[in-house]
Amino acid sequence: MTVHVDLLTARELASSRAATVSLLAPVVRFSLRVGADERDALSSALGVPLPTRIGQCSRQGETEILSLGPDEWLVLASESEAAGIIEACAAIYADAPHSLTDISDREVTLLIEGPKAGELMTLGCPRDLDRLPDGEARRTVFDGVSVVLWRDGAERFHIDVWRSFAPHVMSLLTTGCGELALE
Amino acid sequence: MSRFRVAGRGRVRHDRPIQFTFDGQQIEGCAGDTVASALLANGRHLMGRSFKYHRPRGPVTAGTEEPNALIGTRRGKGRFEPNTRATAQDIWNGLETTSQNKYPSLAFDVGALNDGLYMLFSAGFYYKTFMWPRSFWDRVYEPFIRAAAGLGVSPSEPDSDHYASRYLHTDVLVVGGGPAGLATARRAAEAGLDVTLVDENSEMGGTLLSEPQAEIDGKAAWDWLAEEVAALVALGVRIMTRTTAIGYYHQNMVGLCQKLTDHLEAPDPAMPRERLWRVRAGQVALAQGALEKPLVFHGNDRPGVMLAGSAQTYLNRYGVKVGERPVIVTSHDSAWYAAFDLADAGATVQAIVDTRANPRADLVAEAEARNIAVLDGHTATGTKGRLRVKSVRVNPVKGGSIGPGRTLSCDCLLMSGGWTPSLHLFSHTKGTLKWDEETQTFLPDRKAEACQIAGAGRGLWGIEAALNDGAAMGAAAAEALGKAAKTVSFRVQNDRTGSGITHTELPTDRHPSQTKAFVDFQNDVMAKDLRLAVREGMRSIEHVKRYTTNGMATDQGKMSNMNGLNIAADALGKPQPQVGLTTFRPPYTPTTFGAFAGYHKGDHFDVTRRTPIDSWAEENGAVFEPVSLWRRARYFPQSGEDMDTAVSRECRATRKSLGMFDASTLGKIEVVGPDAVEFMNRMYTNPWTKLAPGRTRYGLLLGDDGFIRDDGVIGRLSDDRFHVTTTTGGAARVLNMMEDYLQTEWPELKVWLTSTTEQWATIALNGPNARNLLEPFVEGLDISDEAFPHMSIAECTVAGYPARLFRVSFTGELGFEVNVPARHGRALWETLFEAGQRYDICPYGTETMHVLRAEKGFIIIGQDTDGTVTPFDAGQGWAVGKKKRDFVGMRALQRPDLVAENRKQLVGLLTEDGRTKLEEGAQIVLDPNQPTPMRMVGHVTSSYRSDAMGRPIALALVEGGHNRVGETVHVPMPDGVVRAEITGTAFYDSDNERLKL
Amino acid sequence: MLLIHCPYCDETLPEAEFAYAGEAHILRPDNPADVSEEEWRDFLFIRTNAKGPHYERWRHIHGCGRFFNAVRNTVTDRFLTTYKAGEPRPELDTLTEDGQ
Amino acid sequence: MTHFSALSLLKNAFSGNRKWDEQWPESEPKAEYDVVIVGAGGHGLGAAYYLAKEHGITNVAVIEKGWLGGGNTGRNTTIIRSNYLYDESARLYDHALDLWEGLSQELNYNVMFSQRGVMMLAHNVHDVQSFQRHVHANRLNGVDNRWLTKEEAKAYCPPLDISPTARYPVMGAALQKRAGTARHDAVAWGYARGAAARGVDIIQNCPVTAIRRDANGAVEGVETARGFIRAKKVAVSAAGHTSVVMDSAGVRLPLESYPLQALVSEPVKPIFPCVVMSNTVHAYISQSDKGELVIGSGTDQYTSYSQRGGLPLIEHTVAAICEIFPIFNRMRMLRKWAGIVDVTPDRSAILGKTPVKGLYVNCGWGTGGFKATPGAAHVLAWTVAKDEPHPINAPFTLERFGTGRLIDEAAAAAVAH
Repeated sequence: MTVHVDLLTARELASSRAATVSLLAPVVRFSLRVGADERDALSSALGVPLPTRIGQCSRQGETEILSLGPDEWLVLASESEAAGIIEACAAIYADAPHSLTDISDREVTLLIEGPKAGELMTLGCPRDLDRLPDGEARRTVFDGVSVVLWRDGAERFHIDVWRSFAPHVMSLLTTGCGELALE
Repeated sequence: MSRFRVAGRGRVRHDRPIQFTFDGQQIEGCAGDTVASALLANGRHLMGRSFKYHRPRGPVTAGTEEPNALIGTRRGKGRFEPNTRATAQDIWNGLETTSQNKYPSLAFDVGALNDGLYMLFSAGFYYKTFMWPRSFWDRVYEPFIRAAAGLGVSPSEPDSDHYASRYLHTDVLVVGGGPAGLATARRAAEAGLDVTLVDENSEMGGTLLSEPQAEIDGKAAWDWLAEEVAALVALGVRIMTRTTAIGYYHQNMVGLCQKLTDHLEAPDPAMPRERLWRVRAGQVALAQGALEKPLVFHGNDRPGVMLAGSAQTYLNRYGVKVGERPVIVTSHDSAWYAAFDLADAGATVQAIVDTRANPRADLVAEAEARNIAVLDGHTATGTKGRLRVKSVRVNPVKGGSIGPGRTLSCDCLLMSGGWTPSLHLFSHTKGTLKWDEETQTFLPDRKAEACQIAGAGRGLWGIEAALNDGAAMGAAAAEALGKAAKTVSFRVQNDRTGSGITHTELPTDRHPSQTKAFVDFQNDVMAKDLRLAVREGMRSIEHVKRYTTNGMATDQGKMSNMNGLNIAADALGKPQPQVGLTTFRPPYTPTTFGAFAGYHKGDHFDVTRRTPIDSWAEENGAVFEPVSLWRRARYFPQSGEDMDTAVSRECRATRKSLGMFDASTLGKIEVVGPDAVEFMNRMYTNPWTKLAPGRTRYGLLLGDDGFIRDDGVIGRLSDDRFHVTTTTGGAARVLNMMEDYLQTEWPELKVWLTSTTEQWATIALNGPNARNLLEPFVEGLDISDEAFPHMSIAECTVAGYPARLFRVSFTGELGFEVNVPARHGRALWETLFEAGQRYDICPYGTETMHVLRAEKGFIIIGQDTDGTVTPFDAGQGWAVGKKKRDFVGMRALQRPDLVAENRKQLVGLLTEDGRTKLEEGAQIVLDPNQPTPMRMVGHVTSSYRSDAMGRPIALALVEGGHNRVGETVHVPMPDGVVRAEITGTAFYDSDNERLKL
Repeated sequence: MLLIHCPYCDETLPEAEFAYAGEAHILRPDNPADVSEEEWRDFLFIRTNAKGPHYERWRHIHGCGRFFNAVRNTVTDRFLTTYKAGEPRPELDTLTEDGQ
Repeated sequence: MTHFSALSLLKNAFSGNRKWDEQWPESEPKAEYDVVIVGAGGHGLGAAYYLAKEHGITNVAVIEKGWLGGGNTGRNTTIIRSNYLYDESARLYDHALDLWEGLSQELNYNVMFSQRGVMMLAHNVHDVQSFQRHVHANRLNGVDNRWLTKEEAKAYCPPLDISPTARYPVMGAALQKRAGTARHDAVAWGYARGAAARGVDIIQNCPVTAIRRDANGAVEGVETARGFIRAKKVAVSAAGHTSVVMDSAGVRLPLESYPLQALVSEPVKPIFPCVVMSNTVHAYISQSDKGELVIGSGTDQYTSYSQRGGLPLIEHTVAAICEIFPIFNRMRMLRKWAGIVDVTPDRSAILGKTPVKGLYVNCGWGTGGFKATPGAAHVLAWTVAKDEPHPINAPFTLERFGTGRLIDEAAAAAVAH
């Protein structure tokens, strides 16, 4: 049996000349679900437009909104903004029904950067990542595990992964870090 | 240096000797040698024994298609493997190799006895005997056959190596690094495409490595090759050697196996041994060349008998003469050049025997210039030599009649029966082949994937043709991907074009039944076996193959399929295409299991999900059990306790005072929206409209077939928001099922589902002291029985953490379930555990949870139900809304068999003696004295020693059980029948007094 | 591994992101109480199991999460088209392999 | 027909093996038969054999679109067992097992039925409960099946890794010693030879394009690539292709056809003494007499007739095998292939009459078809001959999907066949 993996302490998990993998500190995360008719109402309530194309992000201050599906958005925010978001949504619920659910603790976030970050992702991700533009993200699969994969730059990614699946993903990324350094 | 090594010849490093062992004997070779080339350089051809007759064998090829020279290789502990091709294994200092399938030694093998009895072991002989007496098959015959069969021995230790895998997307994948492949890659890359070029050999070049004499656009072949590879690198082409394309899958997905360490003397331990690549290509170019065919004649399998092209490869690539007195037997021009090269390297070629009446004049002239005797219009009718060919008998053939034979002495016999395009990968795609009369081979016809076939694969011959075709296919691939590509053409001097004819068996003056003319060397399939199969009614090539095992050896028919087809077709008197070609199946060459498994071994074989509290359980000695992907604490043994004692202690402590349980694995789904309640009404059997916010209810979920799928306690947080819980194993299934109905059946509903399973850590507190422990930590909520009665839910803070608090009980004791954000799970657990000491708080696991719930008659989905149980069977009829218009499963509950009398229903079971604990899964009968097969009326679903009841208790599904309460049933066990009484399911505190605290 | 076009994401993606969800256009009667045993059996169990073009459902489970419909040739495993749930069943003669 | 024996083998050896007869002749279709069987797999050929031998009905044609035994009969992992949970299944598969035990002698064709035992691994508490339930039910049904501790399992199959730290630890196993494997091709060939010798016509490379019904709706015959063949009784035993054929008679079935992949390793000397199945990780393994490890995998997720199957499933299957038997990590895969299995909602077969007079169906065997071959063939012949089901196949009706009286081995045990 493996000893348990600490998911509470942000830290570097593995580093080589190929790439560095780190566990990031928690952020506030909401899952926002809303139909097409009410979408604009939510945009104005949040003060950030809900992007319409799946995979697109929009940002305002520390709030970042990612479109994950036709009626699904991921809202990221700082601790300080959280309460405001909940109030703003509650205020318009009656006229613009939707679902806002706190999932801050459902997932943890891993950062992958370095000269071979992109190649490291190919250990588990069957997608063609060259087609994922900087600043966009997709829900996809990494070694069988559902993740949200963000491309921050040419060789910089971060992935949100459900807490209990994180150790599996972390161990493969750690293995890969060493393996790629040998090439 | 051995006398078979030609100084200055080949690509091996003559200045770098390498020492390795074969069957314990020290062998010296050069860097760049394979095991086979090194052994041949030492004058040694005998390298293996055949499968059936254990005949002595030497290498017949110089590549991965080798059927004979299979060896065991070892690199210390956990690094042995059988059946390695000596012709493809690079040597390094210290490599240990051993021969196979022989006893006691390679030179003297008792198994060769079979060879004398070959008449008995004709095709399919085993289908015709070994049937009497019946019992002998398992005890005598089969063990004998199995011991004789098999090649090498299996590894006996776990593998010390590790393996890797990766995905790759590329515009063009070129398979094969010969002239055609190189040209294809160059064109595609120059068109600005991302190109990947792979070859199974240790370096690029293919044929060029064996034909240094060629001049390409005025440059010597090897200079041109070096420059070309450099140019490709400069163009950014991904070049992968020792990389085999093993399979061609849907929509241009190609699997590659890259060998990374087997050729290294001291590989970095961190380096994976092999890597599996899953490549998705826009276009795939197959430039795999062609494979040479053996000739089929008596004794064509002796050590020293080899394909002429391979002999040429050993000479030109490895600097090894495979013999000093070769005889060539051929039906194709290409073998003549092998003779010339060997002669020029100092061998005395005894003769070139060509089956054709009038071979090409220029070839004959060149032979004469070298004083090589030419015997045209001849056939080979036999060879001599036990462990190495000593001579070959050849006869003239005139007008179909065989003239007198003469014997040519030799130390090796080089044969060529022509060449077969390598179309294995193309066949994986289900692309179709068409028979080409002129070349007597199958060529690609209709494509099923976006691919190009270049060079010899299309039946083209010669380096110039291959280069030009490669360039054209590179351009074609580029254009298919919307890129313009310029075409080029190559000029090649000293190109060795040629042609030939195809034979079945070579004509012979021997009696057919005494002719050992081998078609499949490894499996010892002879031409007469194929003809026998046809005589016995095998008309499809698949039947012939399966009946004789022709083509089923580890070379996957690369040596034998075409000769087999020609002979079968001849025997059937049908043209080859009507007899058909057996389908090629992946992998192209046998591929290590480890490469397929990749990273997925040990802890990484599959995800292990752990709760936020799992680490505490581990530190506190919990014994775990796997539940779906999760691991859950099963019980917490104290020193010296076994499971039963630990569980009974945990049960006692909980009922007496207080127990705590990690329920975080329970599935959780947030159901939100104006139509949330309507959605719940439709999904679950229960009515939800009247459930007030702040209250919870046990929910039952069916499939539309009417059978129970899942259950859980569901809380209504507000009019529009439900907190749904599911079983641990059911979480993902239930959410998927809900989404399915919502998206495809009821898209009009304004409700959304969000999985919150991992958002919350869930701690269950159960026992008379549950409230006493919890109360001081709770803020913003009065949790007294009046204010917060059983089946309540509320949001509050617990120990300063935001929480969702359920008052609920799966144990029958006063119970709460505290949900806090996952990151705080362990902290809260420890806080409560600390504070709980004054109540002797006892952490318990799933086993105790099961006992406590069983004492109350609460069911576990999947244990007390099994996918064939309705709510009424399970005694949960009360949870089915009677007035509802519809819910999932409602209609099916009306089906005749679901309302039938005498369905199996869930009941309690108490053994009469009050001591015997029934076995879970034990079957129940009414009449214990009936003969087998007995009429079974049900089975035990749950059974435990109950501390609270002071006796074992059980739940069971019994036909008509609800009407049998009070009756006695029987449980026949191997050691006697157990009598038990049918009871209700609630054994403990059936009035729920203990909840009213 | 197949390549599948998700009509919601408008991307062609590896099968690993998708889950097969059985034959398409099998409507659950909205008045279950009134349908016959046979109708209910057909809804539950009877399938076309077409050899050739097959109307079927997939879910982009590791993606946008949507169920959608597809026509796939079950002999070649190639998709003729994919379309959103609720859209009408396309006529076969309008389709070609890899038509998306 | 030459009787096969050590003696005939010896005699023929001396005559250079030139005197063996055809095992079955190439027959031209006649205009009419008493019975036409669609599909020349083990089931179809076996049914023809028993029709001729036990019911005296010899005017029979078995019509095959490809070559006989070329479907799942020739593509499966040859596992034979009968330790099924429900009485109906246990009776059917045990009937088959009884016939397997005498089949080589019955057919005078060595089908190499090898009773080396089939062991099913339990990896979690649920597996243990479910296998115990099987063991108890089997015992009272007179079906051989016993529970082994993990140590006993290891003793029975030494390559097994029983370390408790494994990702899927072995908690015990159910062993049926009477179970085992057989030589799949020989089963088809043996039945073909036996049937042909009794006058049955075996017609290969002749696809059946439709089943024709007369004005009263009764079966009239079959349309084939070689023209119409008249027959008052037609039995369809076409495995993965049954839906297509039955559809032409207007009978729609609760069937879906999935690709099922299998693979073999390179041959090695005897190392693996029995058959091991692990349903939890979807891997099934035995060693053939030739020395190859024969490994079965799960089905791909989508329905298909392509007989291709993808790479990911093979990766998983091989990983699972190496997880349970780590010593095989350095073995090599020699070839892999795919078959088409027709699966019913309750994972049990449909075997018997149909709503159409004179039309019989034998399908839905999923991954259980090979082990059932002699039993299914035997009761199918009975059903066709007497136009009523044999007591053993009586429960395996098409009607059960309407009434809900399913024989749900899958649901009841989560055990693959």
